[in-house]
Amino acid sequence: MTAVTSSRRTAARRLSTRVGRVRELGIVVALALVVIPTAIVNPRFIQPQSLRDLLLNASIVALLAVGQTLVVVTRNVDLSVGSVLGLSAFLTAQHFADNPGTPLVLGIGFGVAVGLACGLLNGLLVALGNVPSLVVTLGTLYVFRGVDFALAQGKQVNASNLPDALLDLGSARVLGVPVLVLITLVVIVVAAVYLKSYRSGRELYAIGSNPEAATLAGIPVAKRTLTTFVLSGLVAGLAGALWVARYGTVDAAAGTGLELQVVAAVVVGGVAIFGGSGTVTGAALGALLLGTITSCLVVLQIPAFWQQAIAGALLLSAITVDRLLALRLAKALRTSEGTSHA
Amino acid sequence: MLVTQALKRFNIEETDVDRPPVVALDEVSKSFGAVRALSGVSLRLLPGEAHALLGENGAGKSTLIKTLAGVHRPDAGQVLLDEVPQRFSGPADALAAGIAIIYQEPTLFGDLSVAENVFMGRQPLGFGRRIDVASMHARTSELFSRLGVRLDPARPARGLSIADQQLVEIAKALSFDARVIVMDEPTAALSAHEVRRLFGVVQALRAQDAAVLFVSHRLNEVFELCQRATVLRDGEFVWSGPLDDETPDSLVRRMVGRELSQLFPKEDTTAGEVLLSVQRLTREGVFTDVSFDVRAGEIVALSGLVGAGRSEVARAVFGIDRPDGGFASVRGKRLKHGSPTAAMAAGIGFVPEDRRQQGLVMDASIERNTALASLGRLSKFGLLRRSSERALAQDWAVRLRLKFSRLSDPVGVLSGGNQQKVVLAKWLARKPSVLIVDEPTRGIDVGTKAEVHRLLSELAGQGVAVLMISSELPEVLGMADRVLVMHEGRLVRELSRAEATEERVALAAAGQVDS
Amino acid sequence: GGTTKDSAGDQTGGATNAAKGDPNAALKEGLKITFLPKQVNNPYFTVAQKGAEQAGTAIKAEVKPTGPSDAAASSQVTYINTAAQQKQDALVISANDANAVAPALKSARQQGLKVVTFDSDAAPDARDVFINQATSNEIAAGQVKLISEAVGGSGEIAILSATPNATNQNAWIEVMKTELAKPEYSGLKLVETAYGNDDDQTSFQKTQGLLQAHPNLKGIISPTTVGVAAAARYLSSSEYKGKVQLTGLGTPNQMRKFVQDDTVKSFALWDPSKLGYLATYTAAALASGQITGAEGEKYKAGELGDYTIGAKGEVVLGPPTVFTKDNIDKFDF
Amino acid sequence: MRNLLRWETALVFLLVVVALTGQVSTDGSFLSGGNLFYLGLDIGEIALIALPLTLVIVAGEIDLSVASVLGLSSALIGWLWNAGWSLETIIPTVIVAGAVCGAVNGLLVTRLGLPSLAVTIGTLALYRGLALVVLGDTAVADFPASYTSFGTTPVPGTDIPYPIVLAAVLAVLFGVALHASSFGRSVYAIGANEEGARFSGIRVKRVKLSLFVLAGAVAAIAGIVYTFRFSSARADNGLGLELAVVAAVLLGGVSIFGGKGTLFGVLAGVLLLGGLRNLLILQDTSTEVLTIVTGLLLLVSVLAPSVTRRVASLRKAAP
Ligand SMILES: Nc1ncnc2c1ncn2[C@@H]1O[C@H](COP(=O)(O)OP(=O)(O)OP(=O)(O)O)[C@@H](O)[C@H]1O
Ligand SMILES: Nc1ncnc2c1ncn2[C@@H]1O[C@H](COP(=O)(O)OP(=O)(O)OP(=O)(O)O)[C@@H](O)[C@H]1O
Ligand SMILES: [Mg+2]
Ligand SMILES: [Mg+2]
Repeated sequence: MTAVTSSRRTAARRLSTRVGRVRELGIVVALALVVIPTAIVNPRFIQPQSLRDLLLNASIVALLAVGQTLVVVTRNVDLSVGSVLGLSAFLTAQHFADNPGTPLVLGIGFGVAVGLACGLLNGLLVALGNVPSLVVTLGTLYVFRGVDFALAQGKQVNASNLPDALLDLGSARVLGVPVLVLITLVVIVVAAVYLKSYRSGRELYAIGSNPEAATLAGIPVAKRTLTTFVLSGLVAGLAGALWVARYGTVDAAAGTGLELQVVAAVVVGGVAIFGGSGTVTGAALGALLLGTITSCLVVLQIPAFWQQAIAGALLLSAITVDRLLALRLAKALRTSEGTSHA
Repeated sequence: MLVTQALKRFNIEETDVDRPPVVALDEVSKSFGAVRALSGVSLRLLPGEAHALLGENGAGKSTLIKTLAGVHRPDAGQVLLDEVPQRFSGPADALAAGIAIIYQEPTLFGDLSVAENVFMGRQPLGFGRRIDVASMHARTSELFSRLGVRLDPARPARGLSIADQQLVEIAKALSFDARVIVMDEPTAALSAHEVRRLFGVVQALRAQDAAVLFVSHRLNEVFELCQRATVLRDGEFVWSGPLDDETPDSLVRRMVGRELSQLFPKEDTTAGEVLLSVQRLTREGVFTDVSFDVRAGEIVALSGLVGAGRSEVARAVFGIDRPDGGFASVRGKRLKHGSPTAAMAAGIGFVPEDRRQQGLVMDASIERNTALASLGRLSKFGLLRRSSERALAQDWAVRLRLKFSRLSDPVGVLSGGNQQKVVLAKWLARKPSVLIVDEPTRGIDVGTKAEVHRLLSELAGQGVAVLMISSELPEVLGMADRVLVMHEGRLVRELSRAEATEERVALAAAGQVDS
Repeated sequence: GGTTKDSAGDQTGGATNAAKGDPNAALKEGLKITFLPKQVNNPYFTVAQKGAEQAGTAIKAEVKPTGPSDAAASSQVTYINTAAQQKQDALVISANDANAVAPALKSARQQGLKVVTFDSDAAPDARDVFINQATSNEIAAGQVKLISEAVGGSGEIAILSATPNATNQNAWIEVMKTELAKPEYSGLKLVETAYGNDDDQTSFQKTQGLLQAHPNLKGIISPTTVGVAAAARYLSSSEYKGKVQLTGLGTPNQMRKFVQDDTVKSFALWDPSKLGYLATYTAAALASGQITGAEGEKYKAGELGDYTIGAKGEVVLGPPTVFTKDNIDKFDF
Repeated sequence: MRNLLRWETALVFLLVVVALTGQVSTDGSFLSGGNLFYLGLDIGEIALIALPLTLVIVAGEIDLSVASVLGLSSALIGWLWNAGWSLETIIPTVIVAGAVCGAVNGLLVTRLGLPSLAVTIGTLALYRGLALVVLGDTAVADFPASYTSFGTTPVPGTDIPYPIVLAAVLAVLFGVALHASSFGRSVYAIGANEEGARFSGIRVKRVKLSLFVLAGAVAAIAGIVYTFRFSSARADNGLGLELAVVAAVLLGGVSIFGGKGTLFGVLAGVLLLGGLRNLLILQDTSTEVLTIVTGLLLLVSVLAPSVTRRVASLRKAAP
């Protein structure tokens, strides 16, 4: 009897730990399912240059998705990231253009600071006002973009006004890997370790899982919520600065509509939209998957008018498959565990 | 001299003034809008004692505890720790001061592992201040074994039964090594087995000079565990003193302020036709091959240890979960699987065990909650008649002696017991022919409990078939015409009213069948 | 039965201008002119707006720039209605959608507003005059010529356009196709048309896609300012630089860096500020009664000189400027 | 609940303020018949879509695909029109197509238990993509004047645009459904506590599915209105409208978490947003300011109740 129960229980444990991993694995498999056929049709798709491009394309959305994950895990959402990115990108570019001598790090730091300020505002409104973040950040989505427009006055900063050091950053590589991708990877790793292994990181999951209980457990909910928004803003600021490095041309509209892409990446990456579970790695992979799908459709020469519909359908199937997988595992968990009491 | 006078004033008996209290509340008052939940209540918790906090539903027990926990800030009066006044700005402060609380409603993080739930915010750290998962799991297992619980520390808390949740809460409180442990109805969802283990743990804590504040509506438990008690009535302090000279009756008198009649008045009825019949019902991994009948006029109790699968059977019968095999039928007509609507149409009413999640819409008003299961009956051409809705709620509020200020208040502001009454009202209003009640008196005070029992008995008398799931043995024995005992997902024993004794039920529940 | 396409008949009629223009009428002072670009905060229109304001100063008119922040087909309608409500004298507009603005423009004209479209036309019966930056033929043929020169007359080429619905883009693409069918371009093969939605990121990715999908691609035409800049930026930072040629319609400021580093040999554009300038002058001429929009009417547009209204009420600004390494530093817009 | 009621009062108050300042600062042209007609036209589609969306959000879900359904229905109109169908058959067909789109959303949400935010971000792309597939880059504009004039002329003898008449009729229907029927009660219960609703015998899945279907159908109706109003069927019609509608609903005091909100508040919210925009444009306020004001209004809508709560509790604390 005991032997049966305990073996059942270890099976259940294995399953439950696997549930978490399978999600990321699922995205990797989906990635393979997208990449391999494309590569067979067009071998150029897996040449170094185009792999680099895939990673580069995904890296900005992936960055935003990392920040977004922190927020979503706490049962909040930050819809203003596109606008924050836009504001930060424009101000960073403007700053470089106006002060040609600015050291690279300082200029990027400026962009990060802009993002941080926006995130702080979001965080203060959500945490102190104790109001739903979706509404607050939908509001600041408009406000930040409006401020961006007002500051830009229809102007544009072009590559020729930007320092070469910055533009080089957009295309530089270390051991064949683009620097932007490396920066993104560093951010992902730091965030992943933080969420997995630090008390305050775990507290974010607790908050998202049961906000009331989090307060009762003595978790400083407001402070943590504020922190996640600041971090999300900060990362969006960084992404803005990198956007400048990557695209070289910036006007006030940079990053418009990006928020839905980011939320989509996060969801595809297996982060529960109502908080409590999900990983930054998953979210970043989600961003990579979505970016890869877009590229594949072009490479496969799918007619332009079909591309958006197919991308949408693939996004839907990704979350559907993920859900079906989760349901199966839950059922397996139930039947393998049985009763837990003596 | 002064001290004695003060004590007199507060009705505190003199025997225990010799030791300084670890925690004390001094004339604490707290109001929510017009509701005065506490007015000038004092309490002294001594090191090494188990102290019972007693009172009817809505007397202010949970409010007092939340004040102690720093959740509520008192309007007047103060909380003293080692005789030093404290100003807790939140639960974190109380925790830091060594006060661990088990709240009335479980407060777990469903997505996190059981171990993380236990150690949230205090996870053991390893290299580079990273969480040491292995040692966290080991320490959780250790705590569980102290409580006699077999739960995988790595499993998520989501999906745990109410009882398991309660046990995790207890483990969490123990893990604090706190000087003061407050338990707000920790045993409400537990059966005798777990209660025994819990009491063993409490004795061990007392031996280490920790103070335990214990809330329960089960007086036998109070006498078994506690040395002293404090009684509240309508937010007012009534009495505090040692339990040695008290009897259950005397305590009840202090709580209610009047004499109570007999507690379990199940009248004998002649059982009629079979109304509810369950045949070979199976849900993989949860319960197997469950068959039984409930007749008109009968109260059948489903007994067993926590996690035996009783609630799951009820859920499957009512159509919340889909069974993998078997079926249930009402008056011989098979019920559609997975459809509460069909079950209701067939005349089943179901009072679920978790009133917060399943029983009520917390933000909605009392009247709306009462009407929620009767919407069809209250409307004409799909349009709702508000006057009938209000009349319905008014009627049931009076019949169940609901304590409320306005019917339009959200049900969430009611005390736990009064919320339970609203759930009952909601289902009784449908006049069901089969009523399934899962822990119908969980968190209900003695007076109301008698009331609920009288109601169930009355319903049976009117020919309703009642299936009652209860973890409280006296309730089961007092109310049931027949007792079905479940063990690990199977029906193992059926006992008639005459056969059912505390011992037999307990043995069957533990999986041992006597001859 | 019912209302079908066949039963509905032709609804469109040409611009009807009963009154005759008086070429000698003086330009009125203090005219109120609304300047309505496709989208405010778009650098191209910001430059055009400068030209419009210059013209406004020159003729002592009050030019009021306004407009939506998104380029959706219909967001301009509110602003057209507002201009009518404000009793402006004339409206200078670049239409997001030729048809979607038509009903509102017609109703505005009924209330006395003169309507001049520029850059992107509205339905002809909904406006008085259209200021065309250059004829579609000129633009498209020019683009084909530039790419042909850049790739040396033969090879695969692709087009990176803006949105699939952009009227002027689609007109140009059509002409490019006919142009490519000519014998002198028989070496060029158009392999794909991609859409970057006038968005940096998308244009960037679509460029990559084109290069991967077509290993033998020699050249890209991107007749949109956002697309050409994004494509240039991608090429300049990739291994395709110098191997794949690019031309298109871009502003000199955006493209300067890429012309200087040899990613792009040449590209073209008209001066948007002159476009705004001419449109505003034309609006003033209409509002002052100098012209009515009929074919053959002549008027003077300040420092740009004399213009004649052509067929269908069109005025052409002039051929686009081709920018190369040699001349690009003379321009600042 | 009482806080929300207060917010609706505040909305009405704000409306009056906007109307009066508008009237004074524009020398009477703001409340003139002509301008009100334009204002009505501008908010027509948003008002229409906001109605079912309110129910969806009260039920604790969200539908971000409404604007894409609008675009798809517009594209379908163009395509079928080009194929020689009569408008009398096109219109019901398109409404059914919209309902089908809504049903797809609803089925994915209810049958698979997927979060609606995720599902409708997906169908937002999918439906817009299908619109492009159907109509490509063409715009169909040759609709008969007898239909397009609905978008340019008021109801004879008044200044009321036809879309507003339609919206008003639907508003009454939706208002009754939400506030006076047992269906509406179920919607609130589902939004506030879905599990509790299920335990009360409410057919949660069916109710939710019907809400998504309604949202799809009404979005298609909005697409028809849009197409005829601009006399232009295009695949990109209504691009990005979803955020504006969600903003209006939230401004109206509907809780994004479900279970709270009134249709009256939403209508006031739509009117306030539209009125303010109209007024600001009339006064030549720049687009930047317009964008910022929209955002600030949203912030105020959520912060105001919370601030009043705090002030009230402070006042009580200090007697
Ligand atoms: N947050 C709140 N808002 C308004 N009223 C409240 C709130 N919390 C408690 N009350 C009211 O305060 C009174 C005391 O409630 P409390 O929960 O302390 O009772 P209790 O003694 O724990 O009852 P039970 O045995 O039913 O759990 C009740 O009338 C209750 O309605
Ligand atoms: N949603 C779920 N997922 C996985 N396991 C579950 C779920 N719900 C219950 N269980 C498990 O099923 C078993 C039976 O639980 P159930 O709630 O039916 O017990 P019970 O006999 O009613 O006890 P009590 O009502 O006292 O908690 C328990 O082991 C519980 O952990
Ligand atoms: Mg209580
Ligand atoms: Mg149970």
